Amino acid sequence: MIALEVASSVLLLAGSLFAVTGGIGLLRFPDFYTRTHAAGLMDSAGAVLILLGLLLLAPDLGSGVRLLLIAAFLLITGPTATHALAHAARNDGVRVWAERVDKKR
Amino acid sequence: MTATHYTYWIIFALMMIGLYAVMSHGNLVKKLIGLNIFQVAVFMFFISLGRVDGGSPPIITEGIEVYSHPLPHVLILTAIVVGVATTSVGVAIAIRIYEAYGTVEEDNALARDAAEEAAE
Amino acid sequence: MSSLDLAEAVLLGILLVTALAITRARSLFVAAMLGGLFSLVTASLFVLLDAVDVAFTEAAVGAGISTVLFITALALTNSQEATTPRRRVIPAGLVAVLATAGLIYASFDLPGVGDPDSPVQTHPITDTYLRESQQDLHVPNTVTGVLASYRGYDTLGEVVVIFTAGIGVLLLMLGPRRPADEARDRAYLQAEYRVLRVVSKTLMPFILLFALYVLLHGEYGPGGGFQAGVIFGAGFILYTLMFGLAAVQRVLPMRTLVVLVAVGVLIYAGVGVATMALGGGFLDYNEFNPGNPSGGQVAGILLIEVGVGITVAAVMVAMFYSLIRRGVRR
Amino acid sequence: MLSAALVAILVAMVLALARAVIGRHLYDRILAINVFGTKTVLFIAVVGFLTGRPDFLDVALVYALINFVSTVAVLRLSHYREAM
Repeated sequence: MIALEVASSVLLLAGSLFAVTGGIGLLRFPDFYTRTHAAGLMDSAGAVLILLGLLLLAPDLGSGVRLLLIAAFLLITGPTATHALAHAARNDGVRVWAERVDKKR
Repeated sequence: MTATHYTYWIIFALMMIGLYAVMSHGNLVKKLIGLNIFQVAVFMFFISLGRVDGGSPPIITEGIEVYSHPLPHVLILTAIVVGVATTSVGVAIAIRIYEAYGTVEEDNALARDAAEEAAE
Repeated sequence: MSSLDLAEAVLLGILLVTALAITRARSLFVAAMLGGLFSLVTASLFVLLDAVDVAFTEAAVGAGISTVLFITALALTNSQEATTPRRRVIPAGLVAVLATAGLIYASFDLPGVGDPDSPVQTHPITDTYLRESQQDLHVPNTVTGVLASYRGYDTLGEVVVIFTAGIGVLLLMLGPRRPADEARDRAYLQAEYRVLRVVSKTLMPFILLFALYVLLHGEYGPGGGFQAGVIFGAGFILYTLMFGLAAVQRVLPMRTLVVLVAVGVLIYAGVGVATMALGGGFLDYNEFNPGNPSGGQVAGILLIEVGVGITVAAVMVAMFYSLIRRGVRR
Repeated sequence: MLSAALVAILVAMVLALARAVIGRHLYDRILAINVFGTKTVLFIAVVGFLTGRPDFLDVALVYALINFVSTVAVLRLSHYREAM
């Protein structure tokens, strides 16, 4: 039992770390595409680690299955949404940070 | 007990921010968005009235004795869906106004009405 | 201060910031999107306030359907707001500040949030809904029990309001339509949204399955007809966005939707008439199974929830269709 | 440990909100709101465990679903004029 709790704590902490660093990245990164990277990390890695941490604490089958469903759903939709956003932004002419730097020179 | 009142205060502030948006903005869609904020704040006020310390969601389970009051939940649950239905009527009217006047700004539409009346 | 109290304070702070940002945003597109965020936060607050059913509905309606409605409206009108003249800002701001002060002053007469001795908690009806309902109805989710049985008349009224609003939107949006060019639309969508299309198509059956689960599970957990209807609607909205109006109309044409809008209300009212025909009062579900009243109650609640779900889903999808196919006439 | 995760999620929410309000570009805002939605999903799940009633994970599932639908809708409808 204690082993389970320790494992879940480790997963939760790792997920929390991803969530916070991803948040900082989302705020501080210089352009849209790098921010997608931060957002993608916290959406998939952060979320799934926290959900797995919760899974180890799940008291019954029902909540375990639901947690797995949520994780699967997030794993499918998160990257899809990020991809679609980046694709649309590129088509719309949102420039990459490096390109802007080049222009200035 | 005053420590618990701050929830109400923030809810009231939210209501009034919504009201401010309705009163000060001339754009009809913005007014609808403001009305939505007002409406959601009222919902929160109702729900916070039904809450009880140490309570649990009102889904009866063995081993839990204290539940929050289900009646506000029922009223607000239906009100949310009714709210979106009425909002969409507002949205539809705003679209018709745009088609008729070429603008959703209240001032411009009224000015056009006045100009047409003067021309008659 | 427990972490849950902290969470409540932080969420309320986020709400204030978001609301202010919404009023300040000049781009209505941004305002509508922040409105969606506002709804997500309120829905989280509802969970903290022990109102899971309400949170369920607010998330589906506020963050989903309303945002979609506003953004569609902006696509059909203007997405930039004119600057607000000073003569409107000052009086409105003054009224808002004074009214907030007045309300805060009045709030000292209210019982504190969560006070177990407040009139709401000590009123005898609380006990009726929470304890006696378990003998009368055998429905663990008291919200569903009160919604569909104790306050069945009220809910019928609400469904009729939704029905009326749906019809109103359909009538307002009669008229010019966008010229349909299915082949061009399909080519555009295939080129632009290939990944999203595949994912949406894969998710679609699960969304509809989940909506059914929410509908049928409403007596035991958070859920019910209103929530299920909105999730159905959201599924079809997703499909319309990714595959075009022509494709989705082959599965669910507008004509069928208009019929379904009425069918839901008729099922609800029909249950009431049926109980009267069986010798009871309007919506007195005990008559369905006189030997076992709580069995009758469960059957009655399920039937009217199905009616509610059909009307809500049909109204949501019909409203979306009629907005999205609207021709722009200038 | 659940409390720590909750606090981390709240911090991430505040950071995402800041990005959504600052924006700069429309896509930044959509991205931030999408991230915010994912965080609310986690928030609900963690709160369920903290209050000892994890049987309400259905709510978190709805959030995940609606978050996706509204992100797609905003993305799609910002290009409404091109096709429908």
